[in-house]
Amino acid sequence: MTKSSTAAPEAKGAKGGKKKTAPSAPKGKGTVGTPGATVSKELARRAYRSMLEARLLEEKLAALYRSGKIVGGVFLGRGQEALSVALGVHLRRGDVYAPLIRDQAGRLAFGDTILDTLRTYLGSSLGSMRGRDGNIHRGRPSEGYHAMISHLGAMVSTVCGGLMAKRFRGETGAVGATCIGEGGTSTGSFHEGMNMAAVEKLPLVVVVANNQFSYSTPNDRQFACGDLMARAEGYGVTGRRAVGNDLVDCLAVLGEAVAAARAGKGPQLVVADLLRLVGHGEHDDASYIPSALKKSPLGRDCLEIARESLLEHEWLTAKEAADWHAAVEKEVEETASKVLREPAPDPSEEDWNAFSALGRNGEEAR
Amino acid sequence: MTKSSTAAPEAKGAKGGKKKTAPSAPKGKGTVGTPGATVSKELARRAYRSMLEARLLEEKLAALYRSGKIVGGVFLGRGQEALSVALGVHLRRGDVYAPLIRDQAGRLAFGDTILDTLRTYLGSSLGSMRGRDGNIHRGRPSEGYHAMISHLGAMVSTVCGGLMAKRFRGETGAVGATCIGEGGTSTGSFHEGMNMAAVEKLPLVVVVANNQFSYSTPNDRQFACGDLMARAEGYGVTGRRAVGNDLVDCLAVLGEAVAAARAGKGPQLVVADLLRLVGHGEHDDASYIPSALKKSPLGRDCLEIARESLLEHEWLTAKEAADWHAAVEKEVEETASKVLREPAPDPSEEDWNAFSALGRNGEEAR
Amino acid sequence: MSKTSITYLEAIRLAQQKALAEDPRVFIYGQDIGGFGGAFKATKNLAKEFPGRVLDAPISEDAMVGLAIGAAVEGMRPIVEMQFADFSTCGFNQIVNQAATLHYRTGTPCPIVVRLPSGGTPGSGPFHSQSMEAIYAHYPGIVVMTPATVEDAYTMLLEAVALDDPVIFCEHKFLYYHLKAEKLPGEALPFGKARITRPGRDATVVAYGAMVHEAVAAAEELSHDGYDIEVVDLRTVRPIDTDTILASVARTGRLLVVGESWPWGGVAAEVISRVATEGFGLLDAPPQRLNAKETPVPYHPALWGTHRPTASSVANSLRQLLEL
Amino acid sequence: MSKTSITYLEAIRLAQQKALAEDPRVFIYGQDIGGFGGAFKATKNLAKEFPGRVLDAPISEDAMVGLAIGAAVEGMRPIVEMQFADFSTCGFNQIVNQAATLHYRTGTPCPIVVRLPSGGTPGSGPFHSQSMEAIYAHYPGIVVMTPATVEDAYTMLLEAVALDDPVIFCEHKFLYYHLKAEKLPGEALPFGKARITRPGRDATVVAYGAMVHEAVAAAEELSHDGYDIEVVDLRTVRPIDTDTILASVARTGRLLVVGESWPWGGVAAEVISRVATEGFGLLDAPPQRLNAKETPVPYHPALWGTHRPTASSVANSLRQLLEL
Ligand SMILES: Cc1ncc(C[n+]2csc(CCOP(=O)(O)OP(=O)(O)O)c2C)c(N)n1
Ligand SMILES: Cc1ncc(C[n+]2csc(CCOP(=O)(O)OP(=O)(O)O)c2C)c(N)n1
Ligand SMILES: [Mg+2]
Ligand SMILES: [Mg+2]
Repeated sequence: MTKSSTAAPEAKGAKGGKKKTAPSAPKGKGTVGTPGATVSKELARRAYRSMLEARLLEEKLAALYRSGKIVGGVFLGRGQEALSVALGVHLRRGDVYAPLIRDQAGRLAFGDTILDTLRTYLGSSLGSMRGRDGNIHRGRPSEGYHAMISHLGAMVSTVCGGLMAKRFRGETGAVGATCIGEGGTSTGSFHEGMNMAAVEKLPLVVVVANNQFSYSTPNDRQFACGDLMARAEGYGVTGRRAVGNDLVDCLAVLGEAVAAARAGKGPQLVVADLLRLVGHGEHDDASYIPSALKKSPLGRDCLEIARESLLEHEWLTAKEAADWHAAVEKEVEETASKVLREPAPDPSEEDWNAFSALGRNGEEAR
Repeated sequence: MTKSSTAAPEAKGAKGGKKKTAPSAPKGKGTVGTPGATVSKELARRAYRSMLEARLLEEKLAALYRSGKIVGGVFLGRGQEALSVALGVHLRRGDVYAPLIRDQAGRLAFGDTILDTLRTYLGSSLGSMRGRDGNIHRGRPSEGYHAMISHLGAMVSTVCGGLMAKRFRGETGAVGATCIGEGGTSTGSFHEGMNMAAVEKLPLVVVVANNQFSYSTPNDRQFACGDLMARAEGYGVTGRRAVGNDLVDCLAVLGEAVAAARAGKGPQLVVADLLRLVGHGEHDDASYIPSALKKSPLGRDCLEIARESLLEHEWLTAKEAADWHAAVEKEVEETASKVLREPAPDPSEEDWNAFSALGRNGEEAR
Repeated sequence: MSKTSITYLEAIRLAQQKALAEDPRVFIYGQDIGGFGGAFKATKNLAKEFPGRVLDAPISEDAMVGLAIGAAVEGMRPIVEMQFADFSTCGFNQIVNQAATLHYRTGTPCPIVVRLPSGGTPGSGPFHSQSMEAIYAHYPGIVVMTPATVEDAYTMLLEAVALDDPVIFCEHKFLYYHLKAEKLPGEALPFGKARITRPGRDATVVAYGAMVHEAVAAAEELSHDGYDIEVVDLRTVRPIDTDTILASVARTGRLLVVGESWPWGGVAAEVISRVATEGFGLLDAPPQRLNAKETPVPYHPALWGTHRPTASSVANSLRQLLEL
Repeated sequence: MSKTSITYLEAIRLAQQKALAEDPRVFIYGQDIGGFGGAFKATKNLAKEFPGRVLDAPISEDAMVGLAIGAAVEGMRPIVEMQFADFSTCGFNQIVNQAATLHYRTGTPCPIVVRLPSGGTPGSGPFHSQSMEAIYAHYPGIVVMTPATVEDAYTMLLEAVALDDPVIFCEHKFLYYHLKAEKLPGEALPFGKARITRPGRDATVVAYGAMVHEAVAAAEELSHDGYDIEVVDLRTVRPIDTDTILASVARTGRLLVVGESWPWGGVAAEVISRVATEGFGLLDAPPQRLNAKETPVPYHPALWGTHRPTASSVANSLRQLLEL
């Protein structure tokens, strides 16, 4: 990574200089990074591994969808793994994380598993969602891993709440984090949540994955400011820019953002341009994305860029890369076969009770 | 008005230079104004007259409230008449206007009357709201004068809709306008409406009356950006600043904003600092507003400043000012006595039907 | 089915096409409805056919409805497409507080149509399966339509556009592709009129939307046992055609109401409440209702199939009702 | 009344004070509730007494509820004050789609309380008078409380805070100042249990919130004609204590349900539907309901007084019911 792709200054509402869209060609060895943030070999390897897992797992999900094994929507993060993982890998136990649609990589880095992902998609009764909810709507909220609702923007304030709870208890050092697409920034919920986080000066990191389209809708029908970084100043939060398909840059920028939040510097808004290399969902061929855009630097596959970076930095050998690929592929395949044999939820065993306190049939006061 | 209080440049998301809070001492004669906007004697006189009407009418409303004649809330705009009227007076027939809580002056300038205001507050069956809704929730939507709902922020997108209708019909030259308090900018509705207006590049003028408090809540609990002008860039709209209690400045800045919108330059966000010189409603003594703030330039009464300006510009004589005062006072008193004798709505004559198309009892399909 | 048969979804598209063609006041606003033709393709090609009148909206349901209201005030006839009914919760305030109250408060009508792709399909889960008719029908001033047939999807959407009141148009996603008709109708039942979908004399099943088909299938099943079940399709759930329901109950003496949504305060509760208060003497047995189970709509198809009423659970309820 | 008597509003304040004092997990979040003590003073002095635990929120109902949910997930017991029930429409999505579904989906409970200053008062108009209990009660996973007495306002709010489920707490503004009690109760009825406010044998009136007092007044009026009317106060409208209602109808044979909100799918519809399906044989006459008229809540006191059920309209309905 060259110095010119350095993250935005930490000043509130920083303009972040000119847009960073072209992936930088990483150079040099050992630890690299922008001032205030370093990317270690260790971190980069962990991140790359999660990206690889996400990619291969999602390819399997797509195959399961095509073969009719997964019923319902399949929404993949292909092309967005670098940005997603860079957030997840910087979080730790005790943090609050609400990933969104395209965050398979971040989820795995945060501690979700290939097993539970498959269980949730396939509706296994052994999964964390027990067939009650599926696909991207999964999590373990009591472990700081929120299960998103579909309504975009809603998770911003929810994460704020988790952080408020920690503040009330006098716990320090935790951060909260969530992602959103550029389309999701048009929701009232996003706005209210960002503003609230800023008022409370919460240690919140919000990553905007600007993949140029919200479903089929291009950015010129979604917002008019040209650059969503301009929103940071209006909320009174720190804005930073990352190169969305460059893992090393994402790791550096997210590292800074998470560190700043942890250090009590208030909410951090990270904006990154990228492209999803897949349809909105697996039912969608994304024919509305112009091929010129796909061929532009934005369309370069972040997984390839990451592998090249790691090889160049000598943080990973070609042999390791191949071994990892094979190992992950094997794990995904084996896990899928296992989960496909697991029991579906049995309607007659369900308690059909939405209440927590009121027990089975407890809704009726007796 | 001095040149130094010149409105913000028209560039998108203009920062508008340093905050303009101290009312400028108007100087000179004839037409004054910032480049691109002029304030004529005629306009200033009309505006002042509406301010005076609003002030005296609202004093009467407060008295009627205290004597128990008005039941329900009374929310006054004292101290905010200059900003409010400056918007109303620049609008014309065919424009779309959705005033908010503190816009008595703007309403009168736009064409609302003392008579209908009193009828609405007193619930007269002859008023435009026929006792069905009251106080600030009045309007004549079919005449471009929207009747606000209480939910803050909701009117921004509604006005957008009116402007879209005109665009669909190929009508040009009309603008839409609404006001909001700084507290109302925290709503999701405000955000969605502003963003939508920007995407559609609508001729919308939104005035933020930053009176430092939303009910009792001070700005540091409402937003963190320090200056709401910073939001303009994030929406991709033009930002302008006005001195909230200086009529001549408000007229100049709103004149520019309305003209720019009419000329197709897209949404205009005007931010003005001021103070309400009265409680949130007449039930509230506003004891939470520090007296130092009340005594600061922000606390100077816009009506007095306006009168001084007009006298200094020789746009109004002291005799005229006194005559106007007496005439308006008389009109308000006489209208109130008249309306107090008007019939209340008769429940037995109501059709108790919320539907437009379905007629009395029409809800039941027969 | 012939190759040229028209699906429920296509009927909705064609109704919009006709509305756009015949009335310059009509425009459509919603996410991804322009060039893309909508998440379900209910507006396919319409943006091309009617340039500038089928517009992509940002992800801003509140403002989408607000915009429609403002345009309606100025004389337009907007149709808003929610991507899923479930997301209309984000436009809820504008619908119930601005659209529903506008005419009563100001005398200005608010002719907007909000299309809600509604109801469950397998694997769609808690946030892409909801039926929200009861929520909107609670509010005076809102018309709520729930077409169950291809023909009704077509004629009722045109009716909705023509109506001077805000209409929540609950089109059922489960019927989008399954349901087909040979041609579009020239005529329609009057606004707000229920239909006797299947005449019978032993019991009345009142249903709407996708549940009409479950009810008809259940009636068929019971016909093998010699029972003759009448099925009433409400078509609109606000207003409710109480007269047709009462006349049916007068004939059969027994009533089962089926709703895909939750029981508390749903359409079934409202219908039973009306029949109990206005037609008590017509009932030979306690009226019954069958609704979704009392949880969010589950993701797994096996759970979903149990959560919602089906032909077989309707048939069970009917058998019980016939023995009461 | 003694000078030291406690109002319904003060009971709500005292319950919050007790909750804050006894449970460090409790905090309160809402507009103007800190130093100012709230639009109705329901949190007066609490910010001073419990520093940092009674916080002013921005005008962001959606985010207010979202914050409460996130805090609840992390083990807190948030109370959210809506400035008026009517503004909860702006937090609707978080309440019905996130709070209501959280436990079912994830197994994590969502113990939040959302306080809704509800119901009509003269001159408050369409947007400061609403009763939204039926809207929230439709959704499985949400408890809806509607206290009608000072004692219940106190004990039920404490109960709400203790409960592991999201609670919509509909406190009635009309009762805030009018209703007084000498002291706070040590004991409370069990959760979800209805109360026989006034025993009787000729007819049952089921009511809740402010309508309980109109029903009692109507019963008094009818006692002069020799009728003995039983009044049942639901206390919570979700769950509904169907057993107590059925037992009452078993005694009286006649049922009138009164709701301040609109009829379509309201509490009255739900109660009548339950009694008709489960207690049909107990009824000697068709059950009846009395609700608000079918328009937004009007501003003028004369219209408002006719829009809502009152002692005299309840008495009229009862007279009709007794003649059926
Ligand atoms: C409030 C709301 N409205 C509509 C939708 C339907 N929807 C799901 S994803 C999506 C597009 C999201 O675009 P963006 O935020 O840019 O994320 P991306 O899919 O590009 O990653 C839409 C409209 C939703 N989930 N929530
Ligand atoms: C969505 C919504 N929430 C709450 C309220 C209650 N409310 C009415 S006025 C007000 C304060 C408004 O403050 P601001 O926008 O700054 O306007 P100001 O009163 O200062 O003119 C509040 C909270 C409301 N009207 N709408
Ligand atoms: Mg996107
Ligand atoms: Mg203010």
